[in-house]
Amino acid sequence: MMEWIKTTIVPHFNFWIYVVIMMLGLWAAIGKNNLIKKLIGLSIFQTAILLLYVSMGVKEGASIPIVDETMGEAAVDFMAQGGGAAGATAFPINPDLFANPLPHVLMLTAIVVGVATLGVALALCQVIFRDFGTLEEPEILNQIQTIQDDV
Amino acid sequence: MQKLFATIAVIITGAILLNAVEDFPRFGDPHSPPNSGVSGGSVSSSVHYLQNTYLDTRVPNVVTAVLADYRGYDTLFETAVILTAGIAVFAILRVVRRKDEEESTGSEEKACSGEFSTSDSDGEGRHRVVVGTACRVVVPLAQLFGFYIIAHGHPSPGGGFQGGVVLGTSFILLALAGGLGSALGRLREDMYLRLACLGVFIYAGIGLLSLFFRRNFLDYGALSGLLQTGGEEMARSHGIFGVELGVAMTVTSVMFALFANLSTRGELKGGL
Amino acid sequence: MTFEHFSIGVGVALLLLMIPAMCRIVMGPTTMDRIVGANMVGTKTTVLLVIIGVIFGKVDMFIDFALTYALLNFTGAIAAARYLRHKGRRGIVLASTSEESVCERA
Amino acid sequence: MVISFLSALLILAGLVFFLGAGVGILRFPDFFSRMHAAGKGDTLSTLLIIAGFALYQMRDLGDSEASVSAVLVALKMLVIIAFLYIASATSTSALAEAGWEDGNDPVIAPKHENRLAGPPESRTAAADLNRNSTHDSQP
Repeated sequence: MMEWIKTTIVPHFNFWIYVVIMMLGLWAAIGKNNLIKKLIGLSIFQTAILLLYVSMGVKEGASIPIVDETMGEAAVDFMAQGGGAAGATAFPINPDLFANPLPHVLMLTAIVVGVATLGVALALCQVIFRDFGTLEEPEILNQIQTIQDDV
Repeated sequence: MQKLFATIAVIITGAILLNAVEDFPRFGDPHSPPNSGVSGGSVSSSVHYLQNTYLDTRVPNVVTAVLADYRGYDTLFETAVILTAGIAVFAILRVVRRKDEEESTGSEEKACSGEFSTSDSDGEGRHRVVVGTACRVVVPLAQLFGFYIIAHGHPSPGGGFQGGVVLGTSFILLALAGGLGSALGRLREDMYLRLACLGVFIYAGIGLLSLFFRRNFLDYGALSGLLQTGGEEMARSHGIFGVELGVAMTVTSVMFALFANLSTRGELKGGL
Repeated sequence: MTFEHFSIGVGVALLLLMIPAMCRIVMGPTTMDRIVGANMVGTKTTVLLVIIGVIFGKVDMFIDFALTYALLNFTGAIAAARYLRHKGRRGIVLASTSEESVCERA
Repeated sequence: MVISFLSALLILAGLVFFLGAGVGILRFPDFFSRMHAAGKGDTLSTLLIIAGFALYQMRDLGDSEASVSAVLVALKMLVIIAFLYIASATSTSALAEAGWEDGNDPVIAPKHENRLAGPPESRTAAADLNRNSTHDSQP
């Protein structure tokens, strides 16, 4: 058992945590009746995905992906002296010192877009509450059924 | 019944996901495929970004450069999505009254306008004194800080999205402190709708400008002749800054629009 | 012992000391108790961001995160307070609810 | 060296105050006293810890190379301190007000019962809520 934990969970502990968080969100999105609680579940799900992406870009011993000015100037000098012909792999900036910037970029936009879409969802919930007087899904379905029966 | 179904679905999905976890790279592995590319294949694009960003754009912050230059299309349409969300909330929630209805209740409206000072008589002003006084100090500092974040997207973590959120938060704080009317007095509704559209317009306009110089859409290097920068790298740097300004405008106004519409059910009166 | 090790120790101590606030969030009898606990955790996160900056050796950049986080935390606390004030049950609130009804009629 | 020691002392003092706030938020009987512990202890400990780190940034002020950026970083930390000094107190005030209007009642022990161990049957419902703290305060 301990061996299994050591070989299976410990190297991938972050993914285990994200799967647990993601499933919590999924459970809330399926199992709850209140629309706002469903939205909270979707938000938790989204947060798990953001964490998953960002953790993919983590490198041991690396810092935030901002190239120091001095290092950048050295790179420019290097390229000016004909280093560029050797190709990008001969470049003096060591990529192991900086975290992977790509997941940061993707998640930066995803967070803001997530907030905007959450705002739209909340607006829809407010309109539903104004029209039906409730946010519980079965009651809304009941009311819709009654209206349809009347027609 | 529903909860049972949810539990079964969650357990099955979780088991499938956990089964796949073993194939993922170790946490913090510097040579995992997303970080350095597959072995034997081409080098990962992130390594390319890290090594070439300063040469191409003279921007030390790789995230800003990738966001606004290498992946400029992506960010342009993300900004468009945010604008669309703002318009959608406006279309869903906003209640527009006719003018004669407004006039018939014009006398009562004054009580709801919520000026910064203690104008209303029913104890509401007394409640806002502490928060209002503190926010009178905090809000200008927050706005200054928001502009700082936008302007310092190049050498430090920051940029349009983050600065826009901080600026939008400052307007939300104004609305919380002195009533929504106080914030709407500073940033009127027609103004923030225009500002949101202007942000996307600036972004797409900078892209179109480079089309006029017979280059690709959003290729800011084409602007070097126009900006007199004496090199395409600095032109890209300035182009990134202009784009960030557009993003910040859109994000600021959409954040405030979301708060104003959601907190008042589209009435834009009263509220929190 | 260098100052970096000391900073890591302080960060771990802060994380451990956040547990009482987390307990208050979980078991707080009223909503306001939970919000107070969340506010406390948020304030400590500001400090934790500064500590992470010291550990990474890039304090000048992490300070911006810390300040932004403090601002958002403050706004969240004020928004929660103002939102729950309207759901209140005390007499003072009657004035503001009457004002709300005036606004709804308007 | 002295400055490092001083900043470590400030940080440890902040941790002690934060421990007090944590104990307070767990153990106090009603919302307002918990608010009191959270508001005061939290603010002071945050200020002390950040002041300690700001002091640590100034440790090699003599070097002309590093001093400008170090002073700038320390000034930024002072900005955080000033902001938290205003914001924490304000949010505490707003939350306490909202808690009062939300219907939280302060737990008030009846007269002569606070320190003196009165007969248990004379306790009111308010004192029963106070059970956690009364057994602390009894001599």
